[in-house]
Amino acid sequence: MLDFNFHLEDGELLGLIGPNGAGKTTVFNLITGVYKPDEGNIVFSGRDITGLAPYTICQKGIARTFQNIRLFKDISVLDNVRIALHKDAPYGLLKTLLRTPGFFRGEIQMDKQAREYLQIFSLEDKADEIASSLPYGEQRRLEIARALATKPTLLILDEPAAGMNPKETRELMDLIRWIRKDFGLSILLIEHDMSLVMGVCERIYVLDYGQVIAEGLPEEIRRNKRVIEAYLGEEVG
Amino acid sequence: MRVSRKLVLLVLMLFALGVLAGCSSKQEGGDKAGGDKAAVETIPVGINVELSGDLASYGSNSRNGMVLAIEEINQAGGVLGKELKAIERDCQSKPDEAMNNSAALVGEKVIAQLGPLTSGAVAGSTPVMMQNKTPLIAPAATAENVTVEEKTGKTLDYIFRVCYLDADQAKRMAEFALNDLKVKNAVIFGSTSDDYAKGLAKYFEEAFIAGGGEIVAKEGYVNGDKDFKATLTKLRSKNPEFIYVPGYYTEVALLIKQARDLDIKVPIGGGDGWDSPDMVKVAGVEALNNTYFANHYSVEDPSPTISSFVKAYEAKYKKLPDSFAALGYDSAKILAQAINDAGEADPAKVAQALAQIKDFPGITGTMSINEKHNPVKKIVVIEYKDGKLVSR
Amino acid sequence: MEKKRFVPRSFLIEVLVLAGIFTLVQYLIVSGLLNEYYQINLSAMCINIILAVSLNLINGFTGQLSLGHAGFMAVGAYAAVVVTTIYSQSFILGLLAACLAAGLAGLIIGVPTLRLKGDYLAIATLGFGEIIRVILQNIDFIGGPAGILGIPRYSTWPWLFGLTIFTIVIIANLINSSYGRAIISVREDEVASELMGINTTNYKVLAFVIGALFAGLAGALYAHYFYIIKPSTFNFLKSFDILVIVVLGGLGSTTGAVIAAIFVTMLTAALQTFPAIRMVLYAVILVVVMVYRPQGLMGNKEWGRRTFGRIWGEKNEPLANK
Amino acid sequence: MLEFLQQLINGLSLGAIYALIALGYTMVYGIIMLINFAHGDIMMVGAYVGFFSIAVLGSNIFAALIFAMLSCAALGVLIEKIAYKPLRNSSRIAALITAIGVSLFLEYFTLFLLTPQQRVFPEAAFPLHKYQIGGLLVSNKDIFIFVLAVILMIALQYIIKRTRTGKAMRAVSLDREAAILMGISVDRTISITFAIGSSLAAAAGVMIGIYYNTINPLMGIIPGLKAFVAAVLGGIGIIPGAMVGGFLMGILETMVSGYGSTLYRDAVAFGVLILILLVKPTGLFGKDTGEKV
Repeated sequence: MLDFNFHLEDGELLGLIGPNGAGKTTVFNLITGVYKPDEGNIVFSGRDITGLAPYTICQKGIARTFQNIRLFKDISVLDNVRIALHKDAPYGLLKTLLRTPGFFRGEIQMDKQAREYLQIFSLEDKADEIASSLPYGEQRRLEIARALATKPTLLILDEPAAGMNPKETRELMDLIRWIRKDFGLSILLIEHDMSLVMGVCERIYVLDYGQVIAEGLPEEIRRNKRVIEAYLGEEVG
Repeated sequence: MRVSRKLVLLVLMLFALGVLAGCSSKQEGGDKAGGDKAAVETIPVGINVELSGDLASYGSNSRNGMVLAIEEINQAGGVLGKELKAIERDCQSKPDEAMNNSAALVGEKVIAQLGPLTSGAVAGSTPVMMQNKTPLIAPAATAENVTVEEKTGKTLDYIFRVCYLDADQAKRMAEFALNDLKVKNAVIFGSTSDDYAKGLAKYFEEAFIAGGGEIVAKEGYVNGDKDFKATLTKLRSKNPEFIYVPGYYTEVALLIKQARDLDIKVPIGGGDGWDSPDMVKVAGVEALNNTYFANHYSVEDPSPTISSFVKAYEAKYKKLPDSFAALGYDSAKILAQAINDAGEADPAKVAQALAQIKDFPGITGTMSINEKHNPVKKIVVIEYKDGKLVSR
Repeated sequence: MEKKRFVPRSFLIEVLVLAGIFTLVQYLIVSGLLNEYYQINLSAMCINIILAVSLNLINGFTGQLSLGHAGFMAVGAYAAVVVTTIYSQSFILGLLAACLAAGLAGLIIGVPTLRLKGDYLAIATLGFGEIIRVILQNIDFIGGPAGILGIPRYSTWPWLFGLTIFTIVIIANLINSSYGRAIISVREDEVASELMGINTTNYKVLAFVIGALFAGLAGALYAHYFYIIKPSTFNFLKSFDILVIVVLGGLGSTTGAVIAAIFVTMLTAALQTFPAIRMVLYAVILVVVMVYRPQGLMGNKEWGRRTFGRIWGEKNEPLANK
Repeated sequence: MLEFLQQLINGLSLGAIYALIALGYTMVYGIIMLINFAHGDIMMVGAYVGFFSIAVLGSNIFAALIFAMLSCAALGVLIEKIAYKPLRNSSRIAALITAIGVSLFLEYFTLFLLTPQQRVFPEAAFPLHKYQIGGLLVSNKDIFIFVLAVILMIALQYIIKRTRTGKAMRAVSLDREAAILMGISVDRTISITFAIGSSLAAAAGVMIGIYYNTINPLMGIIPGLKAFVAAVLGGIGIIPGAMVGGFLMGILETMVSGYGSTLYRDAVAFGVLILILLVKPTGLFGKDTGEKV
């Protein structure tokens, strides 16, 4: 259903847009290993990651958020982030069961790291709250914090601004730019909110019926006829 | 939602109340024999049998026999001028529960424990009874090692039984098949999920081969099975002259019926697990012709002791007693005699008296307790003939 | 952040309380004040606690519905008894054999079946439990359906109490760690967990093996307390009994599992005085508790976190769950 | 060959009973995702109702069958209202434990009320006739059970595919929220599902009574478990899956007893189930929907 070809430069902030059902989320699912492509390859940092299990792909440096938030609902905000830190857990199973001093050092270290991530997203005060009790916008931010905690080199954001008000969206835009600079990573973004995409993305792919119909700088996309027909027409026009 | 939850509670409470009411009224009925004269001193007797779980139907029959015996004893003036008081527990067909119950019963200072039925559950109770020097009378535990220590073969001082051993009844049946029915080969098709039937199968095979016969096939079923046709179809092709079916009547009756349905006409034999009025009802008169089983007694025996027992049991429980009921009855009666012999209600003394019992006239035969605490008594072979039990 | 003490005061208090309980009971047993009946129920309580806490790791924390716990208990019981009774080795060797055998069985069963989800996993584990029972029933070396009799009673109060605490501590230690959080994330959202770099299959198997291992331990203790084991003791209804304890206590609450194990053991003992309607009352109580408290007695909350979770002094922080 | 065909006949009769029980399991599961462990015990109650209406009221076999089906339909609805409905929004495992509770209640309340003794179905209610067809033995009971099972299954298929009620059931099973929006009464649909499922179980109970002659309060446990396995084998929640699973289970068990050993029959049944699940994790007819991300 998808015939798709695109690339992403190191440190780039790339946008992916397209009308509903264009296959944007499917692209994300293919990259992160949730679905396996029928043919073709996915190459990341020079290595073929096609068909790998999602957790391996994550360990190789790709992290994502979800269109319909998928937090670990019944546990604390802090634990949500700490789970993302687990792949680099600083102690082994034996130390865990025996509670050696190394375990406590590791726990303190993880705790500190997790709180740092929360701080970035101004969630440090909510560390002990249950994830599902947060307001919507904060849940979105927590999801990004969690994804960031896996220390990715590529961060994939699936409609991060969905359900946010304009003010929150503006703050999010600043945050995304800042994250990219500060953590030195590439970001791939799916978004409906045009102002966000046009505002932060350096390059944009437009997807329709599983095909790339346009590619270029935000300005070029804005003027592209096919794009306007397929998608922007109603909204911008 | 709230309303429906309240409804739930209401309905459940009603159920619980109904059950409790039913139960207490039942107990009243049960205790009547002793209840009228509350002032009379009582001797507590523990009944620890299978009232739930796989063996519930056998356990409850045995319990009925015990309770009937205790009532009769009390009506006849009790023992040593005191009445026997039954304390019932359900061992759920599990060894650990049997043990737990024994501990509770010993805590209530029972003079002895009657039950459980199966050898496994008795083995669970045994250590507690031994430690507390309180006798246990097993009505129907037929395995070899019930009354002796597993490793040393030493007789256990406080464990007794009133039934014969599996080895003896299997041997009796093997000899009967070889000598009376004059068969030369046999197949064994018994339950493999309980030790009782498995033991019988083993002993039968040994005795049958020792007597010059040949076992042409061995098959098994699992307790609770209802369909035996697959295996019977297979056995039919072996053309056996005799089929030995060790197991309980719940399965055996169906098995015989299905065998006859499949036109297997050869004689079929088994052990005391067969004994039940249900055999004829389930298998049918015709199917049961040419079947034989070793048993403790015959419910149609005309002797006055047996017929009065059968009548009393039928009057109280509206059904005929099976072997388990008779053995339960005997275990309570033999206990009463031992208490009388001992002259005082002391568990250890009663155990000594039990070991000395000679020629006790039980429903299941006249028995004497031997040095291994097993009863020495006759084993009858019963033939089903047109729905009637004929002793052979 | 406050610098933690290596041995905080709360830990010392817990150790004192536990030691106190232990000594008191030990005194009552030695002096003969606690009769056989109470001793049996106390022992059954310890065994039930181990079973419930270990099943809770699989069903409550990992969120994988397993209905085959009695099977692992059986493997442990038989392994231990073969070592101690048939080969006359020491109890410690028997316990080790039990854990090893049950853990191995957990691994062999867990690896293929844990790919299944929900009810399919439930029926597959139930099936394996029954297969274990049927196999045991057909091995004459270990007594077939009659089982093994004359097992020495090695499970004394110090063993039972010690190993119960050991089980709770180990499982609480596991849960309150990064590994435990990984295990809980599988329950919360398997897909998200996988995408956060967690090899969910590994953690499911890990929890399953540890759960099985402790079930085996409980089996060994059971066998060496009740003198006799037979395959029919470990049928699927036994697995249901353990599951009932876990759900009554509250899935994902070790405290709940412990409390429910104590409660159910006492309830069963108390109901014995009504032999005829024991099971009816038990069923009614079960339904009423579930209808009124479907989340179990404890939900997924914990009590006495200080008591067990941080035997070597853990800092004050919320558990992985509420 | 002749023996094989004979075994096949044995297997089909057994399978018909499993299939009928499995259908109820699957219907209930399909609609509220509950493994109704009490289902086997509803079958037991059906067998007892059938027994009493023949033995006490002296009705004929068909009247007994219908009476049993109606009573169990009512019982099923009652159980759902009392025990399962309050838990509809709770965790599924809580509902599962409740089902176990209901199952224990039915077993032991019957045991308390009617004693643990087995009852014997009066032979006269359905006298046996044997037919010899080319060396094969077939009885009128075999034929009766098989034909009745097939008729009931066809009737069920008709109800589900062709009637309004059936459409409502399918709608609720697919998406309860959407069904409510479409104006379907979910409560009513669930009640009907329980009624139909339970009455099928009752039919199976009466059949067991006729076929095997004896019934007892704990008779529902093992066939219930086997039927559940059959339902999972076919893909739980899927009606044709339950039928095929039931027959498959019956034939499998018969063949293992006939050509292998009864001792390992249950182990083989579960073994086959596990193998099938490993190859096809949602059963033979199950659709692997996969999770939406």
